[in-house]
Amino acid sequence: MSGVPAEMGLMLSALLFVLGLIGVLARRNLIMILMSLEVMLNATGLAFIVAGSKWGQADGQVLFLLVLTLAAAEVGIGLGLALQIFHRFKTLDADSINQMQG
Amino acid sequence: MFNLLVWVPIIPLLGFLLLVFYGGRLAKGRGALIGVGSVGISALLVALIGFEFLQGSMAPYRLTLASWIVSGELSIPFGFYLDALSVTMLFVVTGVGFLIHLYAAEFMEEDAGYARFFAYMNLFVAAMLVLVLADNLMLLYLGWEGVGLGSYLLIGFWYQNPDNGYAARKAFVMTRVGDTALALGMFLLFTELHTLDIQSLLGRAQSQWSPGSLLPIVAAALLLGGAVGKSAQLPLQTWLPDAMAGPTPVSALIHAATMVTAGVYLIARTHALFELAPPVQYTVAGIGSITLLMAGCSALVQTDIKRILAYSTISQIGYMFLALGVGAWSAAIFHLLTHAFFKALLFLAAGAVIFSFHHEHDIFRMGGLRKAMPLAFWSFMIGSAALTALPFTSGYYSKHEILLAAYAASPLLWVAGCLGALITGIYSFRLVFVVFFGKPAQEIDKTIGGRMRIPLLLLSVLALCGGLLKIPLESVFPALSEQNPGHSDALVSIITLAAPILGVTIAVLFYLAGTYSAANFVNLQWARRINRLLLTGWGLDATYHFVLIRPFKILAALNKDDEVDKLYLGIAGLSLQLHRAASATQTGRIRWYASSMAWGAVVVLAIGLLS
Amino acid sequence: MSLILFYITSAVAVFATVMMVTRLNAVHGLLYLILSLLAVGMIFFLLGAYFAAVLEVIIYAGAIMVLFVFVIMMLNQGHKTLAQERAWLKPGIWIGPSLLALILFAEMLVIIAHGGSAETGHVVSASQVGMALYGPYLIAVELASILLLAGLVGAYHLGKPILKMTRPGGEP
Amino acid sequence: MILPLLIVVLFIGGLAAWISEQWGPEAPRWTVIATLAFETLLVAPQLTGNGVASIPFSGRPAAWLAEFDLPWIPRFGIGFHLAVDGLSLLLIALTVLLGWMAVSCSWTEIDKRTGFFYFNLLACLAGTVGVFLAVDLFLFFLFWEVMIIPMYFLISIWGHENRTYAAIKFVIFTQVSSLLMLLAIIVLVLANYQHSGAFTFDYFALLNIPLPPELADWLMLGFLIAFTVKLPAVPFHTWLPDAHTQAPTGGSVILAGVLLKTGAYGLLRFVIPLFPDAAHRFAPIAMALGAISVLYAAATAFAQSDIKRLIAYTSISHMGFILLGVFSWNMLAVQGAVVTMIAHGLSAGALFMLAGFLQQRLHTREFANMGGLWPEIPKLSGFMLFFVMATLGLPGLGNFVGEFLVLLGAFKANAILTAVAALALILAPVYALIIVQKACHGPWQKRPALTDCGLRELASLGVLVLASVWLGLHPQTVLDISAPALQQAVLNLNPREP
Repeated sequence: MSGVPAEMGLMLSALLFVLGLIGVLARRNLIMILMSLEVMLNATGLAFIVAGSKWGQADGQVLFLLVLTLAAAEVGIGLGLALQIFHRFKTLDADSINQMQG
Repeated sequence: MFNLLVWVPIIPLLGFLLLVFYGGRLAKGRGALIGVGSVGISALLVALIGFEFLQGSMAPYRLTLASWIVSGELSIPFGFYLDALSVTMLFVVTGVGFLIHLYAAEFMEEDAGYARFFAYMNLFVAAMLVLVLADNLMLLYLGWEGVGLGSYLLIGFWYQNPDNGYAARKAFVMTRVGDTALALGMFLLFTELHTLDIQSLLGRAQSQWSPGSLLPIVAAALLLGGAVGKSAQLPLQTWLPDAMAGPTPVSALIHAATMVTAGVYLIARTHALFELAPPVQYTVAGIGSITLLMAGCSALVQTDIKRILAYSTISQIGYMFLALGVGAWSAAIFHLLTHAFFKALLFLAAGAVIFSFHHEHDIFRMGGLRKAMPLAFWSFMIGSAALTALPFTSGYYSKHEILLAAYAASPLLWVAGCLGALITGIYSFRLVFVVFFGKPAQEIDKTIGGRMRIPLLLLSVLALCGGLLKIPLESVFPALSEQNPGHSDALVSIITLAAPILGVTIAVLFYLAGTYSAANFVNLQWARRINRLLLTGWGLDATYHFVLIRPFKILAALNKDDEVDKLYLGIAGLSLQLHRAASATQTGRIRWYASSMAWGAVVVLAIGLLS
Repeated sequence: MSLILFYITSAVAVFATVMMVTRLNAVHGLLYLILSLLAVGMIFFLLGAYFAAVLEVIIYAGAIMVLFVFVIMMLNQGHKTLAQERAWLKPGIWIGPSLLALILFAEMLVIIAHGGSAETGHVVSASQVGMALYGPYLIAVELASILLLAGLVGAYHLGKPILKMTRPGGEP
Repeated sequence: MILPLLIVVLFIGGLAAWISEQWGPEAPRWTVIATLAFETLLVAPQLTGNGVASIPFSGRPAAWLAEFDLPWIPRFGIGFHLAVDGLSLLLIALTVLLGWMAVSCSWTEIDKRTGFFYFNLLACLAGTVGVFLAVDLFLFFLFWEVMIIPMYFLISIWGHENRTYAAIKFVIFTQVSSLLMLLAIIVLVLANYQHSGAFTFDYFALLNIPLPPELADWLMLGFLIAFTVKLPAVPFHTWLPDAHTQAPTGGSVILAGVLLKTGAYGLLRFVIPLFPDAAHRFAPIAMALGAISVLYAAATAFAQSDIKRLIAYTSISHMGFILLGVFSWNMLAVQGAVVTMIAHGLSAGALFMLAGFLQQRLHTREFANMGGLWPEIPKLSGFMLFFVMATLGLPGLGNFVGEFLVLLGAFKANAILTAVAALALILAPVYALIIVQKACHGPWQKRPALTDCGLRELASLGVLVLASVWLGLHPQTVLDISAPALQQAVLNLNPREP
């Protein structure tokens, strides 16, 4: 059926991943970092789907499901931490939370 | 009878041990009894053995007590070797040693360390006897170092004063320089000849080495190094004047009569080796003549009574070296013998003066003692006459023999010797005239007792008549070959005889009659400079200090904290820096970690792509 | 036809993501994120992964994003933070990471381009996925459930003290 | 059976001392006395030459007196294999003697945690005895480590003001070097495996295996560095002054007297027999290192102002003689090295004891605060004088015989280097007499009254004096006992002249 070239899908996945990475690295707001992280995870999921679609196998989607699970758990914990941090430090600046420096 | 030889060194050693372990608890008299008595018994034994030996065939006698070290081809016994040479030395060491011990029993009576003093003295005598009797170089070295130890302990006997300690260490270290050369000589001899037994060593050297070849020259030069150190000859003589920091009996025993002549004994003992090395033998003569002149000149200007005698000792040993160098072996030993008598006498007489003056050493603060201390005066007169070699004193016979032998070898050496004799005359009678004539400077409130008088009297007799003693050294040494002193020029003989008398005359003119005065020179710039130079022993001390001691001290002080450790501290510092750098990457910031991960990914992918 | 759709959807996804990353207001960013997720869901559909597309829409764009909304509301990210965000988004701050990301992207492109061309679009039905999930991937499913349980416990634990703290008159 | 007992007795005695601490501070001391007495009873008969252990056994050269072999990890060919020859017997005797000395000088000095102190002391001794006995390379390495760790505790718990630094430095130096040795051991075993197809760590099996010269050089260096760090030789010596200065007196005695000897023992037992060709190629460099150590340490010692530091540098200087002797490749020098090992154990041990006694009385190690001690404590000062004389190599005492034989032998091998090393004979009085001058002589200083040495101190120093004189006047005892062992270790294996 549709003839999307696999490399185009992978390139899109890479582009999204990199955009998410820029978000993680450049933003200082913890919420934005978490959101960018979602983008990155999503991009990974996309790569799995592309691969699964290429081979016509279910494994790609299975792995996407696992990524999804991971994302859900991560968001749950991450947002919980963000709330805690905000209450403790009264800020969401990721750089100001550096008490674990060596 | 000869078996008793064992006890000769052991009895003083026992005395030493007794005094060390019980000295603190003994009454003073008992301590002195042990100290003097042990040497006395030794002297008696030596007398018995010596007379038996001299009346016998005078064949060398060997006594092996036990083995010391046996390993492979090295085999060192505790073995004694008795021949005419060692008998002569035994007489000197125990005889003169006993008299000095007796003298010291009174001289040191007020000192707190009475027992300690005699312990050290006995140790010294024991070591000296081992040195003299040893039949192998290693045992000789044991005695050699042992006398060094005794000398160190006794120079620094009054340890409260750090200067004495310095003088003691200087003596030990400077003689150790020579000892190291001696040790290297032993190593060389053993490596080449595979034995350290003196007699077989000399035998093998004569059979295996040709005269003038390199090995005997090196070996003899190294032995000479040892002798030069112990006998305070150029260039290692500077410790002896400082060694006068010890009590006067010590100076008499160690630094005049016995230890300092050990170098002469060593060369005489190994004369066969030196005969194989003519250049070294010339060097011996050269060193002797230069030293005798240098030390004589220094003695001219000293003001410390003991330092004058010390320089005079150096100068007289220079004569012995001169004799050794020209092959007049028995003359050297003869002079050693007579020198032991008259120099011990001079020191003891000087000790009596010092004793009465409560440890005053400056001769210009004395004067006019002729009446107050007649015994000391006559002892000094006799001693100085013998030292100057005025006719018919003991020193005359020995020194005359040396000078004639020197003339036969080289007129230049003879000139140096005669000049030395002239200087000797000047400085010895300068000392006599300044101390004993003139106006009395101080009242004497302390007189010497019997234990000091007897040695003075006996030594005076020996110094006067010792020249008549005939020591049968022909059995040990080869006769002087082409040089027969009997046939030398009459003119030479007369000049040799006249030189000391001229010296005495000069001393009379300057210091007794007052015709001339040394004070005239005081204002002259050049005279003051020369005076300074001579006073400091030709500036050798300053040179050594500048060239060796100071650089060593500075280098050692620079390296006190051990520069090598800096290397390891550097490694430690570097790892600490690396640790800091690594720990600085631990910023605690999430974004930093994330970007590090990204960098990691970039690098890993790049490696994957590029490979 | 589907190729054109793919490009359009891709463009939407990229555009939405860029907008999301650059938004100052978290709520705006969130809306763009939802858009991005929906676009990716569309791509899943195009690739024949219908089940995944549905899940993407329901779970990602639905459930997870709702969580974000709640949290943002709770944290009350108001106008005050806007100025702060603007200050934080100076070029000096984002140029470095962007360059780094670009390098990474370039590397990935090179790798992908080396992979060779292949068509996609094989339809994988939900039943196939289910068979795989409860067949060979059973343990992975169990692990995922444990992960979710852990996430649940963790979120609960992390949320608890806040409730305590926010209780009126309660001990901090 | 007596061989493992030698180690086990010490170790169990140490444990007993530790446990007995709960019955009061005196209990550990008496436990240690009992242990050492038992150990002495075990060792003393061996020295007479017809002891119970001299059971001849087949398959080994005659130099070996007794052997004990028990499989341990057979899969890798590791056995609990002990054997004793003259050399190790002498060193074990020295270890026991200095063990007594260490206990004696710790008697009043150590008053906190005595049980643990004596446990560490005895554990260290047990490790040392193990090192001297082990003829399995794995076992040897094990004991090598066992020896180090208790010493670390001795320094770091009961040491002086800067103890942590010194203890860590000690451990790092010894551990890094023993890591090199471990690597060398493993590679050697693997090389043997490739060659013979069997894993074995056994010393006798590893002797005489053919090694490529390149490999042999590297393995030899691995062992050599481990042993020269322990010895120590310049430039690996800098841990020693710190460790000695900071260690408690008992620790210093053991460190100087025994631990340093393990380095020398290792050179004689392993480096030369295992890698004769490589060691022979390396001999000139090793001799040069020895000569440099002798002079460098002598010059550095002279500048020290801390009495224990000065003595530590004199130790390095003496150890240089051992290095020189071992690599001179002839019997005289090697025998001299062995005599030096024992003589230095006695003299340096005694000097450290004296420094400890002075520190107990004066609470200082600085020369600046000493001086004029002779009238106050004549006996201690006399002992000081005696051992200083022993240190500077006075003939008639042990050190002289050792140094003299070393130099005599080394002269054959390399006359120039020997002449250079002989300069230390001049430097020795320079640094040694400073001790007497600055501590005992000089003007009297105002200070609280001091007590001269008591019976315990007198007895222990007296024993060392006697031993030192015996060694100086009758070194034949030592020479005879060690000769067969050295003959086989050095000469029969390598009948080559340099």
